[in-house]
Amino acid sequence: MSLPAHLQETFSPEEIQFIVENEPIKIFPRITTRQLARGRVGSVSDKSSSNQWRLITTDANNLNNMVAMQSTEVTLWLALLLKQQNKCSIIAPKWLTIKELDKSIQYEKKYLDRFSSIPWNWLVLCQLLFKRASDDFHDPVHELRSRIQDLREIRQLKVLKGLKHLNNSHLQLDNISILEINELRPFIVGIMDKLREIHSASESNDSSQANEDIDI
Amino acid sequence: MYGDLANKLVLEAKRSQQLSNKSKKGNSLPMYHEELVRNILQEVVQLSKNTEYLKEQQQLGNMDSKVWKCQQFVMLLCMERNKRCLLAYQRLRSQMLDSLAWDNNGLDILHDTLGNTQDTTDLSPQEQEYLKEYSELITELKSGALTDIDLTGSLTPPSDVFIDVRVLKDAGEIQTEYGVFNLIKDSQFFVRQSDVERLIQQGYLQKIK
Amino acid sequence: MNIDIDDILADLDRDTTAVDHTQDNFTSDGNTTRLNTSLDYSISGELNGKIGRSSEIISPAEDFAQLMRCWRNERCSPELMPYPHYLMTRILRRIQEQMEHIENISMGFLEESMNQISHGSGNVTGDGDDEDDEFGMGRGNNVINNNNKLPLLCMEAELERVKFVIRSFIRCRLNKIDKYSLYLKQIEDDSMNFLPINELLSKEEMVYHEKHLSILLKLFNNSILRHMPPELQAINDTEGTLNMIEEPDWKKFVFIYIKEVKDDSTLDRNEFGKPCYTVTIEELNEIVELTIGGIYVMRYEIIRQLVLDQKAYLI
Amino acid sequence: MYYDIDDILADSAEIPCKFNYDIPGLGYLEGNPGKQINKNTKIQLPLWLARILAIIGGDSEGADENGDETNENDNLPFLEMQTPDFLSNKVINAIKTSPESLDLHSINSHFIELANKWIALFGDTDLANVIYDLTLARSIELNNHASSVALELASNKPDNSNKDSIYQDGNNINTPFLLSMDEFEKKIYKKSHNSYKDTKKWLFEP
Repeated sequence: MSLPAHLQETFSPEEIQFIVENEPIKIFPRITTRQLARGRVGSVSDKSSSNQWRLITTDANNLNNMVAMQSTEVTLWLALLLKQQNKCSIIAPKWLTIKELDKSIQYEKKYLDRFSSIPWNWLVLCQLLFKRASDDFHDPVHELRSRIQDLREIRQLKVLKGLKHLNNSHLQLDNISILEINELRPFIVGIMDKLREIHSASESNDSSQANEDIDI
Repeated sequence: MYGDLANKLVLEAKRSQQLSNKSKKGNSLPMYHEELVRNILQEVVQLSKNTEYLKEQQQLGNMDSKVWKCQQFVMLLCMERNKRCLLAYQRLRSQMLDSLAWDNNGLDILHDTLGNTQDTTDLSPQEQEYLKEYSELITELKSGALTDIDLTGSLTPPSDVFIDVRVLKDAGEIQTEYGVFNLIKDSQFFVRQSDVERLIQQGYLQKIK
Repeated sequence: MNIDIDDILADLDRDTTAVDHTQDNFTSDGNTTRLNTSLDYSISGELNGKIGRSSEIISPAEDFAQLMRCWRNERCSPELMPYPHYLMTRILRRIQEQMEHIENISMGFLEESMNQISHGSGNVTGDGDDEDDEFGMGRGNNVINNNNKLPLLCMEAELERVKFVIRSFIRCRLNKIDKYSLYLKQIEDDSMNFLPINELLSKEEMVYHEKHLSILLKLFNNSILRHMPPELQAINDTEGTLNMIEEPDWKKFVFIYIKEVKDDSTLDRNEFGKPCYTVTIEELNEIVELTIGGIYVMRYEIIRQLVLDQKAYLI
Repeated sequence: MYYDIDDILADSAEIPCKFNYDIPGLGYLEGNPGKQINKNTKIQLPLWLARILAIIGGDSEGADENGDETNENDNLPFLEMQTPDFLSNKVINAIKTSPESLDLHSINSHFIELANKWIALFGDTDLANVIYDLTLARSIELNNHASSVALELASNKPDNSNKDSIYQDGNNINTPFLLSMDEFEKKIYKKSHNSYKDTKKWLFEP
């Protein structure tokens, strides 16, 4: 098989990370890349272009116009790379503070039949930032971490309770995040497909038509 | 009973399926059950002969039509069952061969002893030919419009483009865009991961965290 | 139909592809109606309904976002999705140009470092103790080790990323091409299909499909079928006790996200006044409202058109 | 489905059948080669064979012309399938009483798939409801096991070579439920367990 079996079922967590890494995030650059020679952008000569960004998957404008300590927005993987090279600090998203997370936790506890509307990439994003930019948070990271863990557990419990509602028709799962979907996919799809098959088998009595299909 | 041998073959298929599921990296194929396959094919030939014989009897008017029809059906179904089992067995193995070919970058693994885990004698001659041709197909596909992509490259998203590596065994010089590297045992390099992916797979280099 | 897509694509602009000057090339063909429909499909599919505005410029960023969508849809859908011909041509060309660009830059650096070596500061085996190691990553001359090389590092990293997506995307497609090889063969012979096979597959994929099927059939023939009585030698029997041709499971459950599309006339309002698409699961006689921004687990066939129209994403 | 190994194996399940005619020469089906099978003989046949013989054999042309009784008898298929043991009342009742504690695997290793085939053959809505509830109820239990990933597994142990083995994961050793799963359930268990495990591993990666 040209695609390994485990990748035919769902994405790997690394692939989910890859997807999330293509989202924009705000940074404080520690370097200045903006060049004084204005008006020549787009027609830069080969020599000066060696220290210019020219990218093919995202707009390089922000990168080529960085000013130290002036916030700008770049793609997450670029932010992480710059961070690794000590060229920027990453501005944590607004929802990733103790205060906001506490609100989310309260919401999760209050409404047992729905998920709070934290971003679709929350679990992946905070994992990446904790790991690679932990010094950029204002709140103590271990406290943020424990709240994320709380959120994760409350939501997991909710999912677990919701599983008895699996059926052969459809489900609505608003605000479930990408990593949660991916983790649950093989189970949910596997069981729902089987429930559907069982139900439709009883609808279509195929013995009569099979009779006509056979001929020696 | 007709079909019993075929069942045995499918159980074999199930077993090799389970084995290869256990490891995420493609496993090697177990031995081709040549004798079992031959016996099943013989059974089909026998059934086919019986069918012909019955047809003659029927035409001579020696048989009740219902009896004839029933016997014909039973034999046809047995033959079809055997065919299905044989094909499913062969298809599963062909899929495993496909994985093998991809894991080996479309190289001719039958004649490439490097890091090769597949015992050639476990494959039937037809399978060997198939593997060779499929590997060639992959090689062909890799060139052309998709040359830049390296279709047999890693299916894990790139995390660190540049990495530190330690040389585990001497591998001579390699040429990259960043110059020539002389891979001497125990030396360390900071290199582009994609340049050395193969050497890591083959155990020449080790990634340092 | 002797239209070589590549010829037409060769005319397309490099980074700024104007969309609709390709249209004329197709309408001159005798097979106008069907071809136009399918072309409309692939263009609107690729460009998010921007057809008709010739001044529209597709940015590399948009293209990459589109490639990510294609990759994720392909991985999640039971069927083989139409190959995004135009998109892929543009992106492959950008990759090639970028590789040349990077090579030029690194050649420059290489020359620089060669000069340094000749001045006696070389450290080829690389023990990594450079004083001017601004990135904390220097290991000698074979490395990127100054500020100027930061863009290069990013560009290399980006290149690996985009190559990975395409690789994974194509490998996923090849897997489906193998899985449904006989079904695709059947489609090929059936002119009534919604997309002709040369639009569903890329040129390379068509070759792959044909060749792989032929060596697989050779294997089947040589080890099994030719030892069978002639009436049992078929590999594509759909009339017998069991259908031998595997079709995609159209009813397979998939996760979808309902996208926000402005001014879509097919949008309804649900009882709370929220915009939604109304779909019917016929087998169950159920009507379901798919609210904008919602996430659902649905049978693929029910939302297939929404996905093809880019009103819903498989996630 | 043609190439599906589990589907092929499910098809080999033996079904009790009763022949509606005397058929000479078919004695080999019950281990008496050369003999005939007598009308009303009960015999176990694999589903792949029985399924078809149970719907063909009727002499429809004859019936159209004269509708007398002999011809009506002639219209019966070659044989009738009877309820197999794995779907007996005893089993159905056990399913209804406590689906989670049932040893499905020992009843039949492809139980759910087979039941599904049976439902399709007879359009049996009642059975469909029973199997639907069974599958759903057991899936919850299955998920509980699949999602419990021991933390030690999340750490990258290099010697963890057979970590994908179904019964050897941490706290799952010898859990009776896991041993009672049929092949469909095993498949889902493996897939989902791997998914939970990979996710957890990623989350706790140092």
